[in-house]
Amino acid sequence: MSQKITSYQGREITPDDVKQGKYLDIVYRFEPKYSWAAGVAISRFLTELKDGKIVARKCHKCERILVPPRMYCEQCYRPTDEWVQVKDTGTVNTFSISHVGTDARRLKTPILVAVVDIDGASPGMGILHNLGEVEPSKISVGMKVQAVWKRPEERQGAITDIRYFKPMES
Amino acid sequence: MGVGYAGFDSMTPGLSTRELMFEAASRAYEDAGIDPRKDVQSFVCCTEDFWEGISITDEYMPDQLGAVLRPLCTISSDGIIGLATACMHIMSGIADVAVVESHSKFSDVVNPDEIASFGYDPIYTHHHFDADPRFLAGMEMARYLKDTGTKRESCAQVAVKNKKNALSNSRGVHGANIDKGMVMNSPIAASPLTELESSKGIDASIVFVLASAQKARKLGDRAVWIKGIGWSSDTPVIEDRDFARAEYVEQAAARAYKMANVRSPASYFDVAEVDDTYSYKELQSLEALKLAPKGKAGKMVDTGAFDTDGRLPVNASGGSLGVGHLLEATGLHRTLEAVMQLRGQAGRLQIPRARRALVQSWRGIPTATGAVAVLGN
Amino acid sequence: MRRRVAIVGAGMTLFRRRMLETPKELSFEASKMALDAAGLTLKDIQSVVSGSAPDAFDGVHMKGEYYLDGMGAIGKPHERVYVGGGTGVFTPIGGWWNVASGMYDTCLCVAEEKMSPLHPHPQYAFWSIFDQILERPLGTTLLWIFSLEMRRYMHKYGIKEEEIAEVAVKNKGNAVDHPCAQLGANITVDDVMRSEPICEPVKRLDVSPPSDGAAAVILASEKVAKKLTDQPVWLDGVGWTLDSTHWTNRDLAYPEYVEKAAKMAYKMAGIKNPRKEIDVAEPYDPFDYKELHHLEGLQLAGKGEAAKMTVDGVTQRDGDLPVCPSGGLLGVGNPIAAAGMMKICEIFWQLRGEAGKRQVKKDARTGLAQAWGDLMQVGTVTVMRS
Amino acid sequence: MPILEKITQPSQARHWTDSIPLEYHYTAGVAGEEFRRELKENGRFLSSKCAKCKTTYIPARMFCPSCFVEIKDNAPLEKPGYVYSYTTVNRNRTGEPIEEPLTVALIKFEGVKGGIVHRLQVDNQNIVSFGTKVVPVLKDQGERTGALTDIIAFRPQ
Repeated sequence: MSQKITSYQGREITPDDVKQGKYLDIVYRFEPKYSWAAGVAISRFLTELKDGKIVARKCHKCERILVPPRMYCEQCYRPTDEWVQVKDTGTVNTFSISHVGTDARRLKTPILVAVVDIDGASPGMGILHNLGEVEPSKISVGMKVQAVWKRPEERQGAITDIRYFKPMES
Repeated sequence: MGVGYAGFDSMTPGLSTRELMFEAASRAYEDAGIDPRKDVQSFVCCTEDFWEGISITDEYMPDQLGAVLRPLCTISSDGIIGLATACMHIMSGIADVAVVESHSKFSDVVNPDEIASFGYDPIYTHHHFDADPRFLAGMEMARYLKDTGTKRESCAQVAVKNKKNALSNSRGVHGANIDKGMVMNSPIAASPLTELESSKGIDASIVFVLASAQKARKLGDRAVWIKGIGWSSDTPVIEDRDFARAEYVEQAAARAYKMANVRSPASYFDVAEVDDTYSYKELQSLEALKLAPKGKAGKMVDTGAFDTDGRLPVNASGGSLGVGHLLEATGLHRTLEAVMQLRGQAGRLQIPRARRALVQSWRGIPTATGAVAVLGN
Repeated sequence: MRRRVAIVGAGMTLFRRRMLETPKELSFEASKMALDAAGLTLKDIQSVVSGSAPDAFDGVHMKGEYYLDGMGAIGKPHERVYVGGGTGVFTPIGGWWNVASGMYDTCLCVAEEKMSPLHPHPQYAFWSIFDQILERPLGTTLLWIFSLEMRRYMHKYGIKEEEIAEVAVKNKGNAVDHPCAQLGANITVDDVMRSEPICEPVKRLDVSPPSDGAAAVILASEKVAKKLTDQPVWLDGVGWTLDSTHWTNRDLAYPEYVEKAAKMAYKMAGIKNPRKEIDVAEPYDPFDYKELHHLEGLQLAGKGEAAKMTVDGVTQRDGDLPVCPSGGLLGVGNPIAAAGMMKICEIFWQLRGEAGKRQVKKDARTGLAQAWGDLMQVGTVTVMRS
Repeated sequence: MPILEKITQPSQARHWTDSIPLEYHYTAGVAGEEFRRELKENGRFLSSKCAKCKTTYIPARMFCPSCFVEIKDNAPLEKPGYVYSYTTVNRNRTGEPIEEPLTVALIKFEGVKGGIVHRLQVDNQNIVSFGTKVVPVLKDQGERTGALTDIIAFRPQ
């Protein structure tokens, strides 16, 4: 805002205006649909999830083991070289307790989410997933966790084949 | 300086968008002899969210281009406007090597017509009737034919020519040897436009490496120069437009010609790759580009003036009708074909002694935005 | 080869949860104000650069085409630049290369966002920014990624939620003096701490609201600018950087992409010691911790030290380094791209001494605006001088 | 160098199918609200005249896109419209074939910039052509909301 400008334009619509139907409300539903090709790396990743395994790709130049896997190393800018099976355990890098869903509506039970650094991959190689079988107040950064898989016959080759990660039994 | 591509098929089920881009980019970098992690100061991608199925698509661009922690941005526009952006980055001294990428993963999109429809004005043009989004193309074509006196058959001849040219192009997914009767008897898309006059989406990624004059001299002697570039938009309110003319092309061409010092375009160019998303668009665009007098492009295409052995070969590659439509990468596709010609690498498509090329693109329905570039050896 | 570029006028609309205007009309209002402020008409403008975040908000595919008549772009070269949340500050950067390259002498830069059409809540659009195969099936929200980053930042540097809340208190307080502000308020740290948890550690008052609004500036080459005004504000440094897509593979405690973008802008502007040379800053603050995170990335605070600076009052309007004197996104509102542009407008007005009640105490000669976006990935930075 | 390993069996190439269901509530805008009031209450089309260049626009506009000044002078159009151009399509916007071909036209008004794109009721193809005078077929006033859905179609006068 500048002292030189005396008034600012724009006409607000208040929640009351909406309730009273003061203004025309044009409703339209739009649903773009896709069937994305998962590609070389993610097709294999999903197939291995179905078998209860997490796979990574290794770059022979920087020696990093990358999860999620990709067919190119973004640091060296070259193709990655081999598949490596990593563990289904890891460490909580960071976590959150979410009280709202995707449309910002309040949830009855909070969702626990975390970035889990996967054991066997290079340090800091995390994936996003849920936490379960744990009291929210008991979660901490650095906590060791392990994947809880769906039953083999329920798995579809999806990230949700892992139900969540739970604290590792020591 | 360098160009690379991957795809050019009606579907590419074995590669994700990002992998397709990596394939194209790694070839372009080999072609230019550069390392993207060291030699490039700016990366530009041309995409639109709903074609990708991702909001904020630039999130998914850096890794496969070698652009991690480097200046990369998206221009929500056609690839030629991306090239213009990279030129401005070079001219303003922030880059001496810049990379432009655009792609189409059309086969990932299940309901492309519905997405195209969603580009119409939500209040005045979209909700009150449910029609194939090409209704605008049909209305434009009808009015173009009426106002210019162009024969309907001439539009069909554009499709015949371009699909035939594409038979000689290894990228020509929609090449065919057909006659005007087949074109006009194919199913109606939006009358008078038929399905064989309406280009079909295909998959590909195309990457260009641009360099400043100084840097280009160091990198080798195969350089193709961008001598002039211009882009423009007519009103987005389709109801306000003159359907017979492509005013955005007239304006964009005027800017590009001025920059490249082109005084008589009709005799200046050796090859031209122009918009042929729909058959009539080629004729309308040729007139706007001053490559044909007003209302005469139809007659000229009928007499073979734009054939590969004619006065000015137009869409010798097969264009969008013969190769396929590449969404926002369409402008880069036309540029790719022109660069191949100027480098003398066009193979069976090669036009002898091609030294000056014109490329022009349109962003498709419902826009009135287009770009023009003048290229030369 | 590179030409010096000046800002010669700025304008913005009210920022509100829902506005009557269409995206075209909002754009017109902001553009017209900027033109009037610069003493120009549309005929004087040679090119137009626009910025807007996802099409999923306004609800039009290729919205850069849809709204362009509201930006006076008919018959002109227009490009829409797009780097997610970083777009607002990136829009004048797009204008900068239009003018610095010598292509055009004047450029109208407009950022617009109308988030209210999307129901039941604009937040929903953010679901579709995530990886469609690996992340969306988990029911992702944008709040997750912020709360995960905030937690990591707090953990690494031992920062308390109360310290972070100071940012919300300051910015919402500053916004009381902003005539366009949506959420200006005098609140306390306690209010923030007791506000309802949304996505712990993020609470209701840590977050900026969704909004409708538009903002615009006019850029001119040195020659044109000097004819137009005695008080041009020079756009002397621009920088932008994108980090890797794989945000879960990154160090979430420190925004390296902001550092890289800042260094590009500082180098261009000849700034060697940003903490000493920058007089006023508008870093991106969609969440309160983000202001701190960004101050560190911008090299305006040491790693993990921005919280203390805030608690000590350094970043108040009368402090040594006033930060978000406008009220920021937390106070003025967050129509994404327009919010970034609002920061450019604010620095423009601050450097011209026109900010009225919001004018910072120190004599501000050099200012900075920054925005952030994508999957914790983009930094866009501009350095401006009077 | 391109990637080193490719998928060679179609069955190994995975696809991930999903959609983005979106619901919008658009506002008609400043000029749009005026336009809709006139259509709803009086069944007429509101136009706007720019005080500077004297161009009249339909639908009503808040600003003149070429002069870039606000427009305050709105008036309903009295004259009938005419067909500027028209087309017939066989599919709907989702790409599905439709039973009856649909004719769509851009209706313009003499001396006015802009127009309305809408369905054209065609009983006999021969009577419609460029310049054919048309009138709107409106819903009853009680059913009208002010949106363009208040117009069922245009038909020859």
